[in-house]
Amino acid sequence: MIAESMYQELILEHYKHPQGRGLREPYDAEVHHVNPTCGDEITMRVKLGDGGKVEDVSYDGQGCSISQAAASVLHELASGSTVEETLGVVEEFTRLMQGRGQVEPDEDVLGDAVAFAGVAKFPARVKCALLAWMAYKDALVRSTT
Amino acid sequence: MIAESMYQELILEHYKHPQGRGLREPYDAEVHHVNPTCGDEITMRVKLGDGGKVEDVSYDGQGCSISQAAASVLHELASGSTVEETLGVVEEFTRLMQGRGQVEPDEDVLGDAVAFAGVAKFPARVKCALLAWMAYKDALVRSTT
Amino acid sequence: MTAQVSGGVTALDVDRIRNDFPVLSRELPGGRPLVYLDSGNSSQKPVQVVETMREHLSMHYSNVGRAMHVLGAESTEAYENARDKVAAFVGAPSRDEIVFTKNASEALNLVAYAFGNPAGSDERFRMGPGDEIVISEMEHHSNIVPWQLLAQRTGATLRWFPVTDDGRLDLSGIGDLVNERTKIVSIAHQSNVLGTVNPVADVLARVRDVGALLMLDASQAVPHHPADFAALGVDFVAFTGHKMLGPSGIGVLWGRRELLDAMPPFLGGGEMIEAVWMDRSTYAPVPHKFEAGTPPIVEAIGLGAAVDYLNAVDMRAVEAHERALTAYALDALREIPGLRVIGPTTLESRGGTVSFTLEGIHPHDVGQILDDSFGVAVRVGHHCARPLHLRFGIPATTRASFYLYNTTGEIDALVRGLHYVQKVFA
Amino acid sequence: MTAQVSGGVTALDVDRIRNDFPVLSRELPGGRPLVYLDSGNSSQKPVQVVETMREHLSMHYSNVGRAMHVLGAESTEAYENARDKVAAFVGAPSRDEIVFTKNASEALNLVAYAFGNPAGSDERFRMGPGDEIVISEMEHHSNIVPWQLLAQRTGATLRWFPVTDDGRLDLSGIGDLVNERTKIVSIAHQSNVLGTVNPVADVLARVRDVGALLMLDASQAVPHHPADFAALGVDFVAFTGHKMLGPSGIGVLWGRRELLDAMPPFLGGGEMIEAVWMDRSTYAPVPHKFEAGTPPIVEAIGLGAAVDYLNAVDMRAVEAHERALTAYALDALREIPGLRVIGPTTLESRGGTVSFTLEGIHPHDVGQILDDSFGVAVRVGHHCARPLHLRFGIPATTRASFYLYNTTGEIDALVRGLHYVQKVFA
Ligand SMILES: Cc1ncc(COP(=O)(O)O)c(C=O)c1O
Ligand SMILES: Cc1ncc(COP(=O)(O)O)c(C=O)c1O
Repeated sequence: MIAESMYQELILEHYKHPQGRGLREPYDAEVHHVNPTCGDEITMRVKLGDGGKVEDVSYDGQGCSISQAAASVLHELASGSTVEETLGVVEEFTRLMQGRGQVEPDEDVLGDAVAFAGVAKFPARVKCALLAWMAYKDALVRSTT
Repeated sequence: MIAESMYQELILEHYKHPQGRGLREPYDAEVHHVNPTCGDEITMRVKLGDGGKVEDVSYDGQGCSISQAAASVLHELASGSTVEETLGVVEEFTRLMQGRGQVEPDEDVLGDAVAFAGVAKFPARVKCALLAWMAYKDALVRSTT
Repeated sequence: MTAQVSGGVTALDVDRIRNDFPVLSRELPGGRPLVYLDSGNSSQKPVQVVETMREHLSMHYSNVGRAMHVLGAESTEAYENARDKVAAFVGAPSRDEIVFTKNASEALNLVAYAFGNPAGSDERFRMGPGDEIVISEMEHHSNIVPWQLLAQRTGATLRWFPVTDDGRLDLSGIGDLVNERTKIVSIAHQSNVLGTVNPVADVLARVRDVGALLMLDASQAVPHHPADFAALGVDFVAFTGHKMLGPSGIGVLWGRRELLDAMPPFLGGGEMIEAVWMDRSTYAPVPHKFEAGTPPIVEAIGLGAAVDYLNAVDMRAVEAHERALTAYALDALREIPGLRVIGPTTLESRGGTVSFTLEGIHPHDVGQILDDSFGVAVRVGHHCARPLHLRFGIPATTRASFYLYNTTGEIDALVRGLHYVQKVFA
Repeated sequence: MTAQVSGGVTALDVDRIRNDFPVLSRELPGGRPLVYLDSGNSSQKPVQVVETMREHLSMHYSNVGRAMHVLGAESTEAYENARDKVAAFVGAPSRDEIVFTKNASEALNLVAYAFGNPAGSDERFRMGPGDEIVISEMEHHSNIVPWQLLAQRTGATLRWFPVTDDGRLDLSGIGDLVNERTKIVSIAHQSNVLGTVNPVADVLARVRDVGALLMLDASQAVPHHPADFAALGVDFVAFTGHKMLGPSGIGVLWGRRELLDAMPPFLGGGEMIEAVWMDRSTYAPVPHKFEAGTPPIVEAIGLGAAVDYLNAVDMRAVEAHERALTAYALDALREIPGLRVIGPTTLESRGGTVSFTLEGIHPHDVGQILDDSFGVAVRVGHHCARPLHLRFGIPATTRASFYLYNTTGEIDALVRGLHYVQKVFA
């Protein structure tokens, strides 16, 4: 498999062994997002704690490995972090995905999520990678208002 | 001036010294044709005699040298000829003009009108060359019905 | 491959053909060879087409029709010759019935916009509440959305043929579906997902009974089979240059002259007029009436070169070659566990497009691993035919589509790739 | 020519530029050199554009957006990069406001079809009897006929600015002409016959007063002057690739995002959708909402290369060069007896397009003799602006139009040719 491959080991790992999958109680907000072009789906719950802490991100869904692995990576990055920190990551991830392969990813901010860099060249796949992340952003808004 | 030039001496001669120009009496039919794209105009009268003879073709008009010379050449070819003969010439001339430069003209049929062959490559000019000839055909129809 | 195939057609020489397509010998990043099985999406272009365009753009280019100088004459001649070539290629009764558009989608929209226009006067193109438009469940979005938009504009009703489980047009309800309220029926000649070739004559008979019009979306048919529009007997046909070795930016609408004459203009502008005043205009005869503005000049010329190329190969040989590849592929795919072909599994009335699902693996993943690991380019997703996928209860399929330059070796590569995909996701 | 011109812009090196356009060194039949003074009709293409297209078609081509393989990624990247380049070139606030069409005419029609669509819901695009559309008497047919057709479809009234004797937009009646019934005003930024550059700010002020929309037909402006759409402040701008060193088959609509979002779709089909069911669809965000079907992929990429070329030369240098040529031409033509310039005779607010009549000689004859005898390519006729010619009481004019590759020597050739024409017809 070539270097710039979309299918980094890490993505496959997360797809085959998703972290934190399953919907859990308690939660502050639940959202359901669908990608109408390819049918990928995700249900996501967010539980916030004191001091802007993200206590839990739980989810369930179906779709291609990219969309499902993205949810798993998100779970890892967000759980235990703060709302503010994760919003920064979401922003950087969105910038990377919408950069059409021309944006240099900031690895310090993205962590494992940098494995998705190869996706950015395929507009049709960008939505797969973003599905869970957009759902998360949406769920945050609903939790805090 | 190059060989395949549109401006054969003959066309210029006819333009500068139009044959049979001017509207004359008597006539069987008069028509007025306009080329809306370039504003060329022609008024044409036809007088038929016995045995399908064309006794006179008289005309007046304005426009570019091609449209005016075409009327003059037509006058020469048609006057004294028969309706049937001239319709054959009109048909061959139309075929040549609409052939986009790919039709070999039949010189025996066309006579002097073969000088217009170069026009066929310029769709925008084909209408100039055909104006008088279409008017003539129209006038014939009206004379005989 | 230079054997005789049936009917006196010489089989095409695929090695020689491949030499005309430099990209097919390209090495992809990582040293993978390219295995291009996505011609149903868009075909590659032979050097003959590319060089014709380059030469014209470099040395003979100018605007057409309106120009009266050497370059204008050369461009006009080349552009109009392309129209002659296309007309002859599809057996159009008249060259003036060939309207150049930017793609098949524009051609379909052009006809849809002819209906229900208050400025039009022909009864056949009047449309309002109570009138019906009929399409099918296997259509490409480009043969669905224009009719949805038309129905919205006019209040007419959109109806459709269902599709059977084995991917055929379900004609069982045609008597009710196509009736005296039907104004137009528009269906694919060949499905871009199933490969199904639809029974035009059967549909046409009913359409004529009720006095409606029949349009074919032949985007997937004209590139792959000999065409004879005059014999087909339908009213309109749309197809597109980029799927038949031509460049992007050029499509074709063919229509019966008498209908094209009766239709109101669609796009207004230069070249489509006869005379213009500030408050009104008269229009040029077809085909120019429907070609507003500077047309895709070099693109039409490129399409003409593509048609020359296909003629030289012989469309009967192209058809036979693809048929052989399809037989080979259907056989080979049958061996893969968990693979389900969506569409006809026999060669009867079907072309060289094979779509399938692999149990437990999303087509997006199939396609991307095939590309990543083996350079096998297939298309994955709903192929602009989402309703058809909904009909089969699946979000997406993987599609391999063949053309004159493909080989059985490439199908072997696909099969190897699919086995590998199953290993990765095991 | 490598002197400094005002404002710190380096003058362009016309000899070097001409080397990039092989056709300019072409020998026409009969040994004539080519003197191309018809760029207002369509420009020639530099090798950089032709080679970019050839390379893409040969080695990187595939359909865009939908494909998920190496070629699909390469084509999509190149196509979308072209959008970035065009957006930057015209100073568009957002790349998503750049819609690729097949030509300027399609862009103008796209906006015209947004009005009066019963399926649309935005008040600004509603249109019916009592509503008014305003254009001008100097418009190209492509900015007249779409609005005539719209008026016919909706019952709205079409009105227009008159033109003064010296070829300027007559704004004296603007208070009455543009009023609270006006929905849209659409005028040329620069006239393709007169060369006049219209006072956009003056018109815009009045358009804003009455709450209407302003569209510019910048087909003759974008190729010749630095552009800054954000600063211009209008609502829509149309322009076309083939007049700015790009290929045929590609045009551009720019529109304010918020308006593009509010408009109903125009052409329906693949790529412009979000989700499709048999009976309804949702649409992709702009710009894709307006790009149905396979777009002119290689043509957009070619236009991107054209924009790169123009940027490298510097549009300020292009503008200055044409200004110098126009000054030279206006002077030189003044010496020809019986020659009457139609349009401004000074450099104030005018571009490098000079139309004229020669007393007693029909423009068709002028153009053809210039071509036949000297290889001088000019355009003759009404230049798709018949109403403007009616306004001046003439059926046609001869038009010389200049671009970055033209020289004063070529204007000398034109003048020599005109003297000869007068001799032939003396
Ligand atoms: C002022 C103007 N508007 C519109 C057009 C139409 O452009 P296109 O032919 O590319 O549609 C032209 C050129 O022909 C033009 O000069
Ligand atoms: C069956 C069918 N119809 C219509 C189209 C649309 O063609 P285009 O994208 O050239 O408009 C396609 C291809 O995408 C197709 O496969």
